Amino acid sequence: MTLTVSDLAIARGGVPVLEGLGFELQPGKALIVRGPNGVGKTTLLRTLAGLQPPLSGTITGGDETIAYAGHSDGIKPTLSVSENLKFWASVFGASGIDAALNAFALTDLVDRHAGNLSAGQKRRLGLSRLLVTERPIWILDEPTVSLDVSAVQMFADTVRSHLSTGGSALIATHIDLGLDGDVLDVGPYKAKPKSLDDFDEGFL
Amino acid sequence: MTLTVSDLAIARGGVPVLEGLGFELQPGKALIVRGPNGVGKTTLLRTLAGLQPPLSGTITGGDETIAYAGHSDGIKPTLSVSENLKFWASVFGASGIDAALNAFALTDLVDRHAGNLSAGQKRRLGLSRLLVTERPIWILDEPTVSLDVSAVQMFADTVRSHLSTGGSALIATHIDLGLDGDVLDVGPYKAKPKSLDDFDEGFL
Amino acid sequence: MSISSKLNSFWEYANPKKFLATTERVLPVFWILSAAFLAVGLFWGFFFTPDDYRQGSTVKIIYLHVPAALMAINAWLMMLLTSLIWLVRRHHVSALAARAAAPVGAIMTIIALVTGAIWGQPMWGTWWEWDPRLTSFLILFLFYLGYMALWEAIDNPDTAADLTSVLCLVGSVFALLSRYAVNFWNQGLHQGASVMRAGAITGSDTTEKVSNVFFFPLLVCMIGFVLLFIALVLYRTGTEIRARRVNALLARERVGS
Amino acid sequence: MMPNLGKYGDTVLSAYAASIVLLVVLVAFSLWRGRRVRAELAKVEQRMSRHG
Amino acid sequence: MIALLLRDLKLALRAGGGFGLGLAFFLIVTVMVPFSVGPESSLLSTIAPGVLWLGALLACLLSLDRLLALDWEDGSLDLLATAPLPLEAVVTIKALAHWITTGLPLVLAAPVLGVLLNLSPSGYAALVTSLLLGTPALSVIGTFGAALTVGLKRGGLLLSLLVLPLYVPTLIFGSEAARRGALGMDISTPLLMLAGITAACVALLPFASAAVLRVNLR
Amino acid sequence: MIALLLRDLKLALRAGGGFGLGLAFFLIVTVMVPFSVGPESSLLSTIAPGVLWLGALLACLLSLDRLLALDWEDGSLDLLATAPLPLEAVVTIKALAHWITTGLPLVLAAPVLGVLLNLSPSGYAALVTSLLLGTPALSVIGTFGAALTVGLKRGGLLLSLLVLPLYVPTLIFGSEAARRGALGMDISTPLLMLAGITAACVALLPFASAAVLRVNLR
Ligand code: HEM
Ligand SMILES: Nc1ncnc2c1ncn2[C@@H]1O[C@H](COP(=O)(O)OP(=O)(O)OP(=O)(O)O)[C@@H](O)[C@H]1O
Ligand SMILES: Nc1ncnc2c1ncn2[C@@H]1O[C@H](COP(=O)(O)OP(=O)(O)OP(=O)(O)O)[C@@H](O)[C@H]1O
Ligand SMILES: [Mg+2]
Ligand SMILES: [Mg+2]
Repeated sequence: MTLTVSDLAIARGGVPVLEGLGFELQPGKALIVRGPNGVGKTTLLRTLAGLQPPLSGTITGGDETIAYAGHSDGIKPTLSVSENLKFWASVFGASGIDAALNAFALTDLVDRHAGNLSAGQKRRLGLSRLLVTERPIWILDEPTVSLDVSAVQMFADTVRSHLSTGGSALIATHIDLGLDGDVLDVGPYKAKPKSLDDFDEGFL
Repeated sequence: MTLTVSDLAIARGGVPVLEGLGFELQPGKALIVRGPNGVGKTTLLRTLAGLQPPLSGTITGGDETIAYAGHSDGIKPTLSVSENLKFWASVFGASGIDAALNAFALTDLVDRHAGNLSAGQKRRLGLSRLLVTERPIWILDEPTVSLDVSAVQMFADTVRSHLSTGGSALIATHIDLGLDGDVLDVGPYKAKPKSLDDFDEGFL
Repeated sequence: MSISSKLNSFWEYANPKKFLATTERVLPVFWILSAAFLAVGLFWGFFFTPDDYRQGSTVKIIYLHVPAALMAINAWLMMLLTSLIWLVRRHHVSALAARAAAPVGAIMTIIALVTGAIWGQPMWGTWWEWDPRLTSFLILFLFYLGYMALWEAIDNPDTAADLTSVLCLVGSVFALLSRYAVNFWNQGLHQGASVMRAGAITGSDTTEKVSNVFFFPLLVCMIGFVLLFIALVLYRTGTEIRARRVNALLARERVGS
Repeated sequence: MMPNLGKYGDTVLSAYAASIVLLVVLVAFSLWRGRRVRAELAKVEQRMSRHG
Repeated sequence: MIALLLRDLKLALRAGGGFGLGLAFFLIVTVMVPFSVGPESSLLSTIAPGVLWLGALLACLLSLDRLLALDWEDGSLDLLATAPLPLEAVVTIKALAHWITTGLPLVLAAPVLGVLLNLSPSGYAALVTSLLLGTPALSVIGTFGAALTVGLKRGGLLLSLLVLPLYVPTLIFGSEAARRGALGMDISTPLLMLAGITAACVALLPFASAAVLRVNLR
Repeated sequence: MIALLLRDLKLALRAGGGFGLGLAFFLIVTVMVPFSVGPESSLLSTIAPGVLWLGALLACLLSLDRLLALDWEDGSLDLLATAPLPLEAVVTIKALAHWITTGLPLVLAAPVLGVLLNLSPSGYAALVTSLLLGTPALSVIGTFGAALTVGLKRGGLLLSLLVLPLYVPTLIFGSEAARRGALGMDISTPLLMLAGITAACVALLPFASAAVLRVNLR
């Protein structure tokens, strides 16, 4: 599945933040989204994942092919690690959770209540969910927050093997993951304020 | 104020995680705490900040001299940036918030509701709180999460100027901040399990 | 032995290991004694006491109702005491004993309520009446419920012990306050306390007494209930200690990995 | 053997039945949980002493 | 879908006995009524059916608060929205889980609490039937309210404010049935209305709930 | 300390009208009573003082949920605990803010709602006085409950379970005073008791709340 975006404009809280964005994400490729704080990366990723509608422009190839992981992990503190993962596996109809547990070195923690994990352990659990979605396009918002060096390595390896099996990934991050992929700097696409006379349906 | 820690043992959820820790944090110095995910950095920092009691060992010079910043920022989404900051300033009896706003380039955002900030902007607001506490010892748990490169730079500069005025900082982080300070790797202090027969009051 | 050294040797039982070893030995005695007292008392009461001239055979309910009511209150008092010990001396066994006693006390409260309700049907013509004593028992039951729910809700055991102890303390004050409030609110139908009055035993008190025919089996039943309570609490405390150790070991195993 | 309980037979018997059931349930549950926890502890201790 | 139901039930069980707490609140409200209106048993038995219905409704209401809010806060809702489950199914299952953990226990407990309030013997059947028919509507309507307020901090009160008026018809017919039952009158009309309301709510509201949820997510 | 109070009041105002919501809940519960017990005005006026007290109490209860929980979730409590404010002061101020945003509006609204329930004319003064004396105790006790359950997800129901029994004495004396007032009887004894309870709670409970909060923070 190729995710194709053309002439996209997106808004947050009614205020346009990015406009004129276009790119293509092909199977086997990674695209790193960069840009300073507050430029609109999270907004872009949520739009691509279908969580919010774009202001204008088109996104094709998305929807049921996308696995999204945002700032929060959707982890239930009172369920154990394996229960958390099994739940998502059965929602997405995946076969098993073992591969996901192995990829993020969670096997020792399976019976632990997720609420008792440290920040990085929780994040690893959140990322392992991607593997049980069995979806080709990963859209990840700052996935490596609170991960230590070896966990970042695990993550990079996981992404690489995902790419090698024909998947693709769109990752917004501030740090260097050591993945080779195109970089999309969204800074230049910052929405320009319209002139004040232009008082249209959007009141802007 | 020098923060002196000797023979410290700490526990999380009743389970010892680190033991035999000892160090000294002198004015003007920074100490970087490192260690893999789940080793007990957050627990250590919370203990130093006085939020939880140590299992054993002593901490001197702490308490009313410490400003703590943890994983969450204590930001009220319905208050504006300046209202959030002013509140903390008046709790800590600080004089003004302008320096803090400048240090983290928040001046353009002062009237924005904090709930409408992006992840990195929120974090910057959380960090600017440190400046209005006017306390000498900063204890920071992964302060640079979600910050972009230039914001990390701002943060490092702020820490440096804090150190140069006789303050000190203890920072747990997984990334390289470019600060020169001692590194404390807590990995070697991982608590060793007691023998099984030793069935004491702690049930371990 | 001086008093203080006696006291010191008492606190030794606060060590979980010592507690387990000791209760292991004495528990059978308590189980057997409580079974014996209960069997004798209940049999005696049920089969070999006459009917009351006013209440007919319903008077036999007293052998369950009164001891249960007694234990319902005493269990809370015990929890109050052990909670205080935990807060002051931080002996884990003490907190766990309070936890172990709560369900026992709650069941005793239910028994008192149920037998009372069943008794009330023929005597007062209603299952339930908002009589002060009945009402305050209901409130006591609510306190038990809240106490147990709080224990269940918290997973850090020390935190749970601290919080439930403070709740027990504050709750005791409010339970007492409720008792007076309820009294003020409604004057009731329920029998006054007469078992515990000296006159009842000597038979010299003619106003309202429980005659010896009823009193002695009742006494046996009360002793039986007390013994059963002790046996249950000791046993359950042991269980709580072990459960706590299991959790601690598992947690350590996980952190170790 | 059964004493004559008169017209209140049901009342008395149901009170006894209810109370005794409650007591038995309490004791049985305590013993059951006690056994289970004891077995679990044995299992865990054994496993941990094997693995060091 | 079964996985979601099971997870929600498991969460309710784990979170400090979710099953019991709605019940406990019901018990407590019922107990507080005599304290506030006085202990005369004839007065109590007059208001008993109404009080029990109102108590059940409030117990339901109080547990709505976190029906969706927890899933929202930890990001689960975002993830569920991108999962291959229609959001309509998600909200229906959430409502069902809420009914099983809250509504059903209330129905079962109501007769016991009737005793405390001197409910007249003829009233028990009507009380239980009306609650059994009415509580599903309470859960479904409540889910709609929860979906409306999900993104708001301090949603609890706003939620009550929105939901309580929606509860009015259910309450009227439900307590009317219970009241008539206690007086030994015919209860078929209010029960029929109640059943109608419940059926309509269950069939239609999930679409509305899913729609507002979608709006709240963006 | 003033800063904290002002912030809490501001937050209550911002968060979708915190001031109004407790009130609205009170209104709605009061309105629902006639629906549930039937519309006879003599019955309503008998139960009016009790219903108003119970309604106020429930409105108070419902808003407790987030009294400390929000500050806990976003980390503010951690920061306040390390700030140069004693935790006792923090909980006292929280209780005060809760009373100003919830208790006080209830007191002011109660007479209006009394009209809806046919409260007898002699009852208004007693109702308002008893609420004025009693609601601070409700806020302080509620803060204790909130401190006990602050770390728990789905704390709302547990909180009610813990707090409602503690509310019993206040409710009894308060509604007794209101009831006696409506009947034209002497109300000095229950009012005195009520004042005593409130004074004791305000003086002592903050220490318990702070202690409990400290335990929960570690
Ligand atoms: C339904 C709830 C009831 C509760 C919670 C209850 C509670 C109590 C309590 C706590 C006691 C012990 C008081 C003491 O010894 O000082 C007691 C004793 C007693 N109760 Fe009840 N009661 C209830 C109903 C009834 C009914 C319906 C009757 C019979 C008409 C009854 C008859 C008695 C008698 C005869 C005693 C022994 C009093 C004495 O001589 O000390 N109770 N009850
Ligand atoms: N309530 C609890 N009960 C038992 N163990 C716990 C509990 N909470 C945390 N832990 C464990 O304690 C250890 C220390 O956690 P802590 O949060 O201090 O780690 P950390 O060094 O900050 O990790 P990270 O870099 O991922 O933030 C972890 O292994 C964690 O799983
Ligand atoms: N509800 C809102 N109303 C108005 N503006 C908003 C709202 N929410 C966010 N914003 C603004 O929209 C912009 C884009 O936010 P977004 O979260 O997408 O940034 P980001 O690129 O992900 O930043 P970060 O790297 O800090 O996570 C920010 O400037 C933010 O302040
Ligand atoms: Mg972002
Ligand atoms: Mg950490």
